[in-house]
Amino acid sequence: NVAEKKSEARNPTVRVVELTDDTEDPAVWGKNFPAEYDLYKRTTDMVRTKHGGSEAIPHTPTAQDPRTVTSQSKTDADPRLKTMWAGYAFAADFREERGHAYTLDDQIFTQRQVVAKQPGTCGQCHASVYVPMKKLGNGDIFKGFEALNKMPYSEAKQHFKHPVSCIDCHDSQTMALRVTRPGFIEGIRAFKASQGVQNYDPNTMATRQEMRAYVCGQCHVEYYFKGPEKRLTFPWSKGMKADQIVAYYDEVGFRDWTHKETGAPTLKAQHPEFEMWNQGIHARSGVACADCHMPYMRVGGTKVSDHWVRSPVLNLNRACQGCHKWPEEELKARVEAIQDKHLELREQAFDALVALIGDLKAAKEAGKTDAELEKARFLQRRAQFLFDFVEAENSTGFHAPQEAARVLFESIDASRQGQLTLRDPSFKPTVAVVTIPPPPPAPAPGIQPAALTK
Amino acid sequence: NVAEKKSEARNPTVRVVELTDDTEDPAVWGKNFPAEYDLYKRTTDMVRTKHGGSEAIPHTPTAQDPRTVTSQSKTDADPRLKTMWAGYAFAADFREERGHAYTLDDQIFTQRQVVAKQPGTCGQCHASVYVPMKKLGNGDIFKGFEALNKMPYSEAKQHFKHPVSCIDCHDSQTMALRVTRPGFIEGIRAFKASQGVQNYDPNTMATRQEMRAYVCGQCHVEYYFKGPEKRLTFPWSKGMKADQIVAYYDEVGFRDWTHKETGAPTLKAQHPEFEMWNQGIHARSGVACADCHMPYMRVGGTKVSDHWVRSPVLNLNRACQGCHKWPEEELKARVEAIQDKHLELREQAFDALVALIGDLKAAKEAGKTDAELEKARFLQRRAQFLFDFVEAENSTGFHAPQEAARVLFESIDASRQGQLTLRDPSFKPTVAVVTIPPPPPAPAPGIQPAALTK
Amino acid sequence: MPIGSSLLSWPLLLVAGTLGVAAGVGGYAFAYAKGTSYLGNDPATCANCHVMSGQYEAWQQSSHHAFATCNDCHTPAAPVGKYLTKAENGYHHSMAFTIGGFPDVIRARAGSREVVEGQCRHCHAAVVDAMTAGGEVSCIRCHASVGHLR
Ligand code: HEC
Ligand code: HEC
Ligand code: HEC
Ligand code: HEC
Ligand code: HEC
Ligand code: HEC
Ligand code: HEC
Ligand code: HEC
Ligand code: HEC
Ligand code: HEC
Ligand code: HEC
Ligand code: HEC
Ligand code: HEC
Ligand code: HEC
Ligand SMILES: [Ca+2]
Ligand SMILES: [Ca+2]
Repeated sequence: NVAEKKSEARNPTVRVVELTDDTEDPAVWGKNFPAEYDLYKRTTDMVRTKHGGSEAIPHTPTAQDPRTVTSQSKTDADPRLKTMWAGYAFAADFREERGHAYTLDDQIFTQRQVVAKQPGTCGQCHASVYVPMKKLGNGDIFKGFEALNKMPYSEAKQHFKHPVSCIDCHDSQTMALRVTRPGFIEGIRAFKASQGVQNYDPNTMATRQEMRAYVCGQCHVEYYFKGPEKRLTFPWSKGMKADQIVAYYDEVGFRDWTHKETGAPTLKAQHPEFEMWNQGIHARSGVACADCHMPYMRVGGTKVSDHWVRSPVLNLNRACQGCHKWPEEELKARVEAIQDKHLELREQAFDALVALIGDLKAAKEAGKTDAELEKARFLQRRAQFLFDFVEAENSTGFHAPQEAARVLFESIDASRQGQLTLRDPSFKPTVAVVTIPPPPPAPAPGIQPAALTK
Repeated sequence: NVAEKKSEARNPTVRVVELTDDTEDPAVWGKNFPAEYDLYKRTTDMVRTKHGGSEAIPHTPTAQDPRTVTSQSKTDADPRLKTMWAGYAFAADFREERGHAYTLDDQIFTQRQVVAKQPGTCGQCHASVYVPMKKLGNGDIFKGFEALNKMPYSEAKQHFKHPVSCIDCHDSQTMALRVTRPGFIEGIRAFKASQGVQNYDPNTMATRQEMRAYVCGQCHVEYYFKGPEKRLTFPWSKGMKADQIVAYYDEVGFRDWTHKETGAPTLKAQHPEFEMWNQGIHARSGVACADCHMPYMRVGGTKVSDHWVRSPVLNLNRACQGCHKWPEEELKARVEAIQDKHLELREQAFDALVALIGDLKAAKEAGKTDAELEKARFLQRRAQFLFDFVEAENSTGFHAPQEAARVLFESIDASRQGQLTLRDPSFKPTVAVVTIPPPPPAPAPGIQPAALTK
Repeated sequence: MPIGSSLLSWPLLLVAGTLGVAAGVGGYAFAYAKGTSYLGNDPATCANCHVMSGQYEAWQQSSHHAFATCNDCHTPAAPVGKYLTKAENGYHHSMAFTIGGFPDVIRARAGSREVVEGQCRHCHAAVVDAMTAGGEVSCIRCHASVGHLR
């Protein structure tokens, strides 16, 4: 009805409730913004694309895990993942990620919580923590952040009421985008400093367009827990490229765990969508996450951002066609052409990594000394981190095709050189081998060694 | 002057001379099309870009080589090239390519003509051969093609009067684009057949936009000389990707030469711009060579294609801004960002290949048998062809960044596996090792063995 | 108010406008190339300059062919601003066309881009109310093809 649409259009935001900086419940926000809220709730839907989206797998509820539906298990689908992560919680359970509605449940009920005691820091990216942080810090989110980080997950959990929610991205008064995560604020400050920009503050210095990616960069990033206080840290002070990040870890001598089969000081990479996107032509062209994953759509007489955050392949018309006049079928084919090519390299780099792990294991079992194995172990660490960086990145190469291929190239070269050092002790690797110190002996109270967290 | 421009616009082509299918001299065509001719003559200009264009190097004329200016020597700039091509004419002289005006001179005076006897086939891509072929074949260009192929270069040369010229790309009556090279006609027919399209004929079945790439694909392609009759052949019957081409060569058991230091049955790749472009997003989007290398420009009041064929980086406004509204500086930075990333991989893949050659040479000198060396030699062949494919492609990765990175990935994997087989005879390469037959013993009369041509 | 008009400086424009109509070369081009077309709204008159014909064709193929003519997008809606922008464009284009020195692939100046952006908001105010609440956002970043199919 035209008259109705026109009135909606003139009055797009009827404020029926008063929102404050303490309003946590998205349903309350939804009273003022029903269109966004209805879409937000649809993130429960599970639809598969060729290489993304997610698939609903029925699950028989148990006491430990009451979920009736989960997403597909990646470790079951590709057992090489278990070899790569041997001795680490990820080997126990790693699944395809799904919509924002599940962020909290999937974290609480993952088997990784069973095989290892996880820290409260985890909540930063899976729960609505803005209000809890404020409360715990008496108004200072950094203080609250520190308090949450240090708790065991089981305790921190008591403070979590919602999955990622409106207040995590928006200012309640202006609805402007806002970065609420200390981890991102510190990470981007370190990154900008590496580029010569001092004291960067995204909330006052970023453009609106940048904020349309920064709010996502609060979570869709590589991270680690620094020191015994488990401070959530984004390792960007040398830059955001995979090799710059691994160089950072080498410098600080960090390991996530010690590989069970080989004894290598290994690193796990997680969902570096923000970092990869940053290397691609879309970022360079000013195209932000929200442009593709939350494109505008018309609801009644106005345009709203599609808060059903999901694979753009399920939404090609709005996500791509504004900028690319190709038919939907062609756009889909372009995404898949990039992804298929990417997966070819992924397969091969993965096989090489697993071959190195096998060779190392055999060498260790054959009685080679730590000194004899050091080079190969370091190369395993590097090959795996680089491989995992690309593997954990969820766009299957799309966000930055040339860069993803470059990282896989570096990974396979490291794997093959690792195999060479085992067969020929005189072989000189092309990267300098760094000695990684042993993990700290005393775990923080209530939390397992770093070796088992994440 | 506005009045003049209006009249030019109305009357773009005043035919002052009659052109026929036998008019070879571009100066005669230039009487009818002075704008195109003037631009065509500018292909003598040499301007450098960061990774392309060309640079004028003064040359002291000698009897054998009377040129006063050449382009920079690549084999001098990067001696690894000599290692890679040891025993092949390319090791003696390989230079940066330059404008079309030089096609004939640079072929005649290259040192490759001195160290090896080249066949007449060479002329196909460096001289205006349409009229000579017609004459030699009594009107049948395929017959003329066969006649020219079989001659020694010194004899064929007598038939060459001009570098690539108007009649090689244009029909003299309609000025429509036309493919004149039997090599391309046969090659594209085999390629289309591999895609399920039978009896393809570019001159009757291609769209105008396709022709804007096909005329270039007559020369900017990988090729070899088939059999003793030295038929110029484009190896596309399995597809145009680097691995499909090397699979073709494996199947027919072809080698360009035997590597002097290692005894490997090696292949040389040449300028596969057409094949690489074909894998990139621009080809997929219907953007042809001429769109970037011969963009439209205004001359007086008319639009002409810029026949000063050159690096688009020297011509960004016309070459790119019609489609990309970014400032010129930004476009240049984008090209260079792709190229710089590409060169990083190229460096590393090249070092790995040279390391394999070094290892093989040492193993051979240490007395390893042919049987013991076979796997490593085959892996050298493969690593080198893939590397050379990307190296010989003149866009430094730009025409298809992800594909170029993929090919380098395959190359470094093959090099490293070659090194592994030398250290560990039980190592099983991931590609099947194919036995390449020895080169044919008896060279065609007047022509050196295949081992020394190209 | 459309953003574009606020950026143009009055005195400069008046001078430019006067020059555009009166000055020797510019004046000749203006008259000969049917420069008076600047005063009307018929898109065909923009295409009197053959250098505009590409944009004209692309406009004919665009979604806005039925809704908006050149001036709807390239001149601000406010009446004074409209003629000032036309005068400025007229001057600029006549000079450029006569003297040459403009690139073969024409690109919008920052000022004209802002005019266009303002015009989008002018017609689509209702639809984009919610999204523009936060401030700066470029329409043609996503809708580059509405005026000219690209
Ligand atoms: C130019 C469009 C575009 C931009 C910009 C973009 N993405 Fe994506 N993203 C995609 C496409 C296409 C896929 C692949 C989806 C598929 O395979 O179904 C994808 C996949 C993903 C996935 C996995 C989704 C799934 O269905 O499993 C995540 C998570 C993601 N992107 C997050 C981000 C983040 C965070 C940013 C910004 C830092 C970003 N993306 C920027 C287009 C984009
Ligand atoms: C507070 C943390 C957080 C923020 C902020 C966040 N995400 Fe997510 N996102 C997640 C988590 C956690 C998951 C995985 C949920 C699961 O699998 O249970 C996820 C999943 C996704 C998926 C996968 C959906 C699927 O079907 O596979 C996409 C796409 C995505 N996010 C994009 C974005 C974009 C775009 C933004 C910013 C506009 C964003 N996210 C902001 C934490 C966050
Ligand atoms: C980030 C990309 C983006 C930006 C910026 C953007 N739009 Fe849109 N716009 C879209 C998409 C996507 C749609 C299609 C929505 C749909 O199909 O439901 C759209 C739809 C529209 C529509 C049609 C609505 C309808 O269906 O009737 C109008 C009008 C519009 N936009 C105007 C504007 C204006 C004016 C601006 C600048 C203030 C703007 N847009 C900025 C992406 C964008
Ligand atoms: C993961 C981050 C994220 C979450 C969570 C989120 N939003 Fe948004 N929201 C965005 C982004 C990005 C935009 C686009 C803002 C811009 O362009 O300035 C946006 C825009 C909006 C707007 C402006 C109008 C529009 O649709 O563009 C409203 C209103 C809004 N969101 C309401 C909500 C409500 C209500 C919730 C909770 C139900 C919510 N948002 C949750 C990221 C988020
Ligand atoms: C807001 C604009 C915008 C949106 C939305 C957008 N793109 Fe792009 N895309 C660009 C720009 C800009 C480029 C770089 C080339 C250029 O300048 O035109 C590009 C380049 C590409 C390329 C070539 C680069 C490569 O990596 O091979 C592909 C493929 C592509 N986009 C697909 C998509 C798909 C699929 C979507 C939707 C999921 C999408 N784009 C959404 C603007 C956009
Ligand atoms: C810096 C942000 C961040 C932190 C911290 C974080 N996650 Fe996540 N998590 C994400 C994002 C983003 C996704 C979705 C992308 C993906 O799965 O790769 C995700 C996905 C998941 C999933 C679903 C997919 C899977 O891996 O099976 C689980 C379970 C999970 N996280 C558990 C945890 C646990 C346990 C911790 C703490 C040890 C944790 N997360 C810490 C951001 C984070
Ligand atoms: C989208 C634009 C584009 C298309 C289409 C394109 N090229 Fe290129 N080409 C480039 C760029 C950019 C370079 C890099 C130039 C440089 O480094 O200075 C290049 C480099 C080259 C070079 C080396 C030039 C030099 O300066 O040394 C050759 C030869 C070449 N291209 C031939 C072709 C052929 C043949 C085709 C079609 C089969 C083609 N190109 C298609 C943009 C293009
Ligand atoms: C008959 C063969 C032939 C045809 C047809 C041909 N080229 Fe070439 N082209 C060459 C040769 C040979 C060279 C190298 C000349 C030299 O270095 O002496 C060359 C050089 C070039 C260069 C390098 C210029 C530089 O400055 O480095 C470019 C770019 C180029 N060609 C593009 C094209 C394009 C685009 C087409 C089609 C419109 C085309 N060529 C058609 C044979 C050909
Ligand atoms: C390497 C191939 C090549 C050579 C050699 C060549 N042309 Fe062209 N020419 C083209 C291409 C490609 C076009 C664009 C045709 C189209 O778009 O259909 C063209 C177009 C033309 C046109 C049409 C008007 C225009 O400029 O677009 C004329 C006239 C022309 N060429 C004349 C000449 C003359 C005279 C010569 C010799 C001095 C010559 N050409 C040499 C490839 C070539
Ligand atoms: C006739 C149109 C056209 C011309 C001319 C053109 N491009 Fe493109 N370009 C495209 C299209 C189409 C895409 C794919 C993305 C899309 O659909 O917008 C693209 C993609 C790109 C990309 C992203 C893909 C990648 O490989 O990373 C870059 C960079 C690019 N172009 C640069 C250039 C440069 C530099 C030139 C000039 C030398 C140029 N283009 C000339 C149409 C063109
Ligand atoms: C299928 C087409 C084709 C054939 C056949 C061909 N060339 Fe070329 N040639 C080219 C192209 C295209 C270039 C420019 C691109 C490059 O240099 O990579 C070139 C460049 C050259 C150059 C200048 C750059 C350099 O390599 O130093 C020389 C010299 C040359 N060719 C000699 C020969 C000789 C000798 C033969 C015969 C054995 C031959 N060509 C056969 C197409 C061909
Ligand atoms: C619906 C809006 C709209 C209409 C109607 C429109 N244009 Fe445009 N015009 C644009 C936009 C948007 C741009 C792009 C500005 C940019 O890229 O910065 C543009 C750019 C241009 C340019 C700069 C060169 C270019 O191609 O980017 C010219 C010239 C131009 N228009 C002329 C015309 C003419 C002549 C007409 C009428 C035949 C016309 N426009 C109709 C919106 C429009
Ligand atoms: C006298 C010939 C002529 C006429 C008539 C003409 N133009 Fe232009 N126009 C030009 C020239 C020449 C340029 C290139 C100027 C430059 O790039 O410096 C141009 C550039 C433009 C631009 C892009 C540069 C800028 O100013 O931002 C726009 C937009 C434009 N014209 C719109 C129009 C519109 C709208 C009309 C009709 C009302 C029109 N033109 C009529 C000759 C003309
Ligand atoms: C003279 C008024 C006018 C101007 C100026 C104008 N539009 Fe429109 N536009 C319309 C009308 C009328 C429609 C069709 C009815 C509707 O959907 O509201 C429309 C439809 C649209 C649509 C939906 C159809 C489509 O093409 O996808 C979009 C998007 C849009 N306009 C964007 C823009 C943008 C961006 C600009 C500025 C570059 C602009 N408009 C300038 C009047 C205008
Ligand atoms: Ca998913
Ligand atoms: Ca060159």
